[in-house]
Amino acid sequence: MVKPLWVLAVALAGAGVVGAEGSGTGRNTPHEALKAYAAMDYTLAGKLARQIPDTPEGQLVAGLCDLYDRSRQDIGRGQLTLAELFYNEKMPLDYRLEAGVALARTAQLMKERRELYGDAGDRYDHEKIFRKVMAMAPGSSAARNAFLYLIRERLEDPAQQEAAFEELETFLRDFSGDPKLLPPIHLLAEYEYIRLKNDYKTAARHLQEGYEIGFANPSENRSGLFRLAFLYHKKIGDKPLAVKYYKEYLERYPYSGQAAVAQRFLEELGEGGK
Amino acid sequence: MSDKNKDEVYNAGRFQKLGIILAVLFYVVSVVMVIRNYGGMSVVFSPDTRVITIAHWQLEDGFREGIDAAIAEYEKAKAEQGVKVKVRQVAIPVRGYPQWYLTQLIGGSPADVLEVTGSSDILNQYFTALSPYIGSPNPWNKGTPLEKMSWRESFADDMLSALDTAYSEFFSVCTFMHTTRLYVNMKLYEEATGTTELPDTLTDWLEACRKLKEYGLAQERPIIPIGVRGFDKGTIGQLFSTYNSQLGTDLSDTGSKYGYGVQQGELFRQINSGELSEDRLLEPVEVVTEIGQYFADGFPAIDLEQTKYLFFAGNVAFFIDGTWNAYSMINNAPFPVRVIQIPVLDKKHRLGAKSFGRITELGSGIQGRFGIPKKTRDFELALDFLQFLTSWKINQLVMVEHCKWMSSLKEVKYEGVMKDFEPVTNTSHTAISSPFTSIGTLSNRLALQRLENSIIHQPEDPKAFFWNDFLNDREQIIDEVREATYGVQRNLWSMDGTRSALAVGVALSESDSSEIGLYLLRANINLEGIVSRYRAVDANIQLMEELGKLKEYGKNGD
Amino acid sequence: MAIEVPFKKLRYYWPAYLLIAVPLLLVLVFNYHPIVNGMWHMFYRWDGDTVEEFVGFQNIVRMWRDSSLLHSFVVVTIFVVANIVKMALPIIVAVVLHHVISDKMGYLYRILFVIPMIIPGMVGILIWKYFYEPNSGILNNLLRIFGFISPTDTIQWLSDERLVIPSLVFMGFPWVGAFGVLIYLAGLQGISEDIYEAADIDGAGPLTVFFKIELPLIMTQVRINLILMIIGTIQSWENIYLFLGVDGGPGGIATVPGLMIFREAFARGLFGYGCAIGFVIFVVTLILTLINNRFVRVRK
Amino acid sequence: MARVVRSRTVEFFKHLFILVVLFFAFVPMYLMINISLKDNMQFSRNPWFPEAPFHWENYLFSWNHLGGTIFNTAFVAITATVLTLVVAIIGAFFFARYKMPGSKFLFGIFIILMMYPSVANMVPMFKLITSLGLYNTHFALIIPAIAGGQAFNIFVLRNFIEDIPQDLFDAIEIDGGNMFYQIWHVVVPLSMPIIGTLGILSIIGQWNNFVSPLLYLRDTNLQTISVALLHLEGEYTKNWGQLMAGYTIASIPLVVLFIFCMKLFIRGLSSGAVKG
Repeated sequence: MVKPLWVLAVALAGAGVVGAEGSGTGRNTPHEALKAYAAMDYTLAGKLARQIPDTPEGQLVAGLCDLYDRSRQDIGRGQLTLAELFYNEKMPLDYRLEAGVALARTAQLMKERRELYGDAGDRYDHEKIFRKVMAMAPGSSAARNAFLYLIRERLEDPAQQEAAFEELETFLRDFSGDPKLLPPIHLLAEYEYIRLKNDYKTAARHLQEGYEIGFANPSENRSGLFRLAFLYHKKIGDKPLAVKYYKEYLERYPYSGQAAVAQRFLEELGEGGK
Repeated sequence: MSDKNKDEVYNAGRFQKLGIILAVLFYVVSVVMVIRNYGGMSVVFSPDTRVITIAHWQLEDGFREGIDAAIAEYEKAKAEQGVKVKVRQVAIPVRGYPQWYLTQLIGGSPADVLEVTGSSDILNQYFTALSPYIGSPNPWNKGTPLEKMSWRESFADDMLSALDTAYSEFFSVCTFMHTTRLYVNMKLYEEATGTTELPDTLTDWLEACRKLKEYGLAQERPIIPIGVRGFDKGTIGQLFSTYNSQLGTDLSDTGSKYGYGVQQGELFRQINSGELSEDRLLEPVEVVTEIGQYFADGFPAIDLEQTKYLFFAGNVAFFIDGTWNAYSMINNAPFPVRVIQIPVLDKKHRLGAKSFGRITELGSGIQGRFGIPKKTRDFELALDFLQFLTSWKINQLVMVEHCKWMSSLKEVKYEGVMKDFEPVTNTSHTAISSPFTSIGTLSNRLALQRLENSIIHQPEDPKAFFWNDFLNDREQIIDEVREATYGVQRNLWSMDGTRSALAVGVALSESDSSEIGLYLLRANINLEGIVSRYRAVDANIQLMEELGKLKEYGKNGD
Repeated sequence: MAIEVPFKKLRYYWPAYLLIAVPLLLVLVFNYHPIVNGMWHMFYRWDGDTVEEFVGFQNIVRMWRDSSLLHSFVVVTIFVVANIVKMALPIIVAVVLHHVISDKMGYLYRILFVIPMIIPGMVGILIWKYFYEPNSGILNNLLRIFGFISPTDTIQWLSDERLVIPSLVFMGFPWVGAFGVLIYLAGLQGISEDIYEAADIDGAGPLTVFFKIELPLIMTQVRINLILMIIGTIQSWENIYLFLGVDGGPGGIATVPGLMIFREAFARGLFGYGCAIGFVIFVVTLILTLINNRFVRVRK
Repeated sequence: MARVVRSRTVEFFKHLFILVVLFFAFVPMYLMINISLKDNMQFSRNPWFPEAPFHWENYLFSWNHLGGTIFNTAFVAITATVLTLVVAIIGAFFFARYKMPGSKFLFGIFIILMMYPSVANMVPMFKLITSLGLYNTHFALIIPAIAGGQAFNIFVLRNFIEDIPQDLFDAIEIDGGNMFYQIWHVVVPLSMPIIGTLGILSIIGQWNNFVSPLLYLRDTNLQTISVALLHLEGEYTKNWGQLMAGYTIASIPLVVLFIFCMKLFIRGLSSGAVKG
């Protein structure tokens, strides 16, 4: 979706071309391109990537900039570059995984906004790509991301809901990678069990497992602990566990605003003294 | 041309020439001054000095001096740490702030510490998410009562007011607090009611107002029992949320499906299914309408200046306003003034049977939100200064000493007149948000307009009047929720961009270096954020569905 | 009249185009770049910066469904009609000023008319707020003194839906637009002496002089002022915003299109929708100006 | 001047009518000066009539606050006005004097500009100004003001130049005078009253304009007077005395400027018209 030419002509007529393209292809431009992209400096990353089009890094960064740099977005071209990279076995594994996840995720998001993207999203079968990524590197964070995006969509579809819940459990059980990657999946599981099945017991279990591994976001950790106690108290009715977690909450966050509420609930449960 | 005319043209000539010379002289002087000013601008700081800017719209007297004092302290403290720092303060008038703020964020290089305003989309797109930084204690709180608390817990409301509900993310921190109080004209109050004992419950307050009205008619004086600043509906909104929480704080248990905290869509679902009567949400409307009968006629068109004018003229008994200029109000009013809290909905009142009494004021009045734009060139210094500004000693220096406002932190003791402004904290009932006012800026504005109409027209059933009018506005409200949902979906796209940048960061750095740990941590935070976006999207979709199903007053749920 | 330059003569007259080159370039760069940007974004959900989602005619459909936009055009038409009526006063003042015999006083009056133009708008708004203030404002006090209303009674000029628009129309009534007076004066002074002497000989009374000679001859200036007034009134929203807040009075009754743009674009961040409303305002102004050009014929 | 002799009473009514209109015109000015001598308490009690203790310190405070900005504003306002009028006169002359192919279309371009509400131009314009490197300089105010003023000034000037009898131009052209010679010797003297009026309007516009200086000037020592005045307005507490004192100080230079220039424009006209 490039800006109509005559608008640019008018702007350039007045603006005057701002500084010629920076040149200089230093030895480690591929590394520079990746560093710029990691810092989300799309303009610099895009410029550097365009200088080294045939290297894997150049292809990856150019493709990703086309997708995510809103000021110069060209989704069609970006997905095409990433697809070539993904299906090319000779390319480094890390780059192929990232290209695959980005390609599949953007295709998935485009399918959800048909009124905006029409059927441009149907060009790639995102489920097949997600599955391929999970097969290529089972324990990696790319596989974990692919799985989360995939399972969320399958849970939304009533037909696949039951199967999706089973797949969710098996994935968590035999995940071969670093367990610290799993808390976000547990968080999703807790939410979906309540939303779709009102199954508070399983939801609490997932929240508990995620909490024990530890959520990365400190505020998620804190609200998660209070939620755990609240679910056991008001939704499941398991008094001892509710008391245990309310007390743990009061120990770890004595000064928090919700400490007073936890105290009130403890009194409700007949455990006034702390 | 007659002779008379000719010399007039001639001598006019000399007078004119003087005029032209004066104009040219004035122009030359101004050109010289301008060049000198340009010179002044180029006071370049030495290269190793790190420069950041703080910008806000608080032009009240005391605020700018307070910030200057804090800057001086900060520069001294950093110099001791061997870091040369310069902080510039930019104050923008409130009338021009929306345009200035948006243009700086979009087009230019915004200030490093900026007072935030505007929709959640703008906050999410242009401001750094602070949740990773609020878990650890504020380094500037060493040796103070807040030493052991995390930065988040050091705030009086646990940063609840700074939480952006649409993105469940913190984009700013609060720096000062106001509570809403009643300023009482003791001379008039005593004349009309014959006592100096001030009302603490709603029943007594309404009784006092009735007496004041009668006294006004008897004396043929335009007495206004309750003076409110109608112009920007702030005070009516404050009354509504106070009584909404006093009546509905228990809804946060029943109205929450996922965890402690009411969800708007869930409340409307319960109304549609009959589990909850819409009366529970509408009772505060009836309370505020009943209070509203004692407002001045035509109160919506009266702004703050005119309300104060009427108060000082001695015709207003209770003037409801925030505490931002309370200090000057009390000291130079021509009659004794006392300050009381908003009277509590008591059991004697017909709607008071189920009232939970006073609720904690911690959530409501905390404002002065400052955030750090993503485009800042020195995030580390900006964050450090923001923590300095919200540290126990410095925040009190700026707010309590200079502005006579309240600090947004915990463990702050107030004495003298300011004691009456202190928020209510000795209760475990937390404030909750009403679905009418907390869906978005548009629905809030429409709700307060409805409330105002209800006060003006005093319908015999305010609940039905408000609810049916709310149904007429439904289409606009659903439209606003849909726009917010598109915003969140757009956000999912850019969050995946963050995911990919972090993945490239991991691929880039050596396997066991410290960088990888940080990238994985941030990747997890991002993915946890994506899960909470799913919650926000589903909540919005449910809200739109349930809003669509609501029926006329009294016909829901059967 | 001006020199007709057909294509053949262009060889000789082409340097004339240089005259217009500078203003044209300035206008294209600094005015048309944003306007084109605005028109083009009419079809987008746009936040003023990078977020641009093509939504086609959604903004236009939303405008059609938005009853308050239609209402705001009705309100602004009332203001335009009221301003047309208010144009009479500056003309009368200019004519009277023109006929003041003593040159010295006439000249003094001209200066005195210019000076109030400098006072910032804020002061005027402050006055009118206190004029309409229900409890102790001037208007209600006058009505109380003359017994139209009882001492404790109040009329809410700015918060009663029925009274807001009439109050806004009446606002500024005694104030004469000094700019209008000066433009008409400049026009009147262009009438040469002998036309007046001829009228004197025919024994024409002051009214006939006015309607037969003066009014027709300053029609150019009247037409200019009419066009400027229409454009100004349709686009103005600052006074309503300062006077009644962003809601535009009780129930948004006095919302004018310009205020809606500010509300949608800056308060809610829907720039695309704001541009769509801006385009509709442009179309309405264009139509009114074309009508004005056809009906207010200038008989030379 | 029209020399229609009338009896004394009609003359009296004329003066009375003008004085009544002038009285209303001067109420805001009276109020401004009156409030500028009050503190907030006096203002709250009675804003209308002067009250005993006159607070001259308001002026001192406002002068310290606004002092330097007057010269910035004067520089911007006068430069912008002069350049706008020079460019506009040349442009209007083109439209009034020649009916070239495409004149109508070009004139349309300018007129349409006046009708288009400038909602969208704040952000794109900001980017344009920063990309041209004008940000935080006075030229960021002057150049857009020149461009912005063209449509209106050309529109008004064209009508006036069309009223000038053409033979004046033909006479000069025969003597070999080029276009600019014609403008300087015929258009400028004859349209002096309208040029004066447009000049006044343009200077007032720049003097009170607060949006573009607010957006484009970051350093306080470059700021113009309108933004400095805004700084006196707190959101909740306005010190009306200092604010009105600020307004009064801000309007003094304009009043002085007008007293002199006004005479210049009226005189310019009468000599020109009689000669014609």
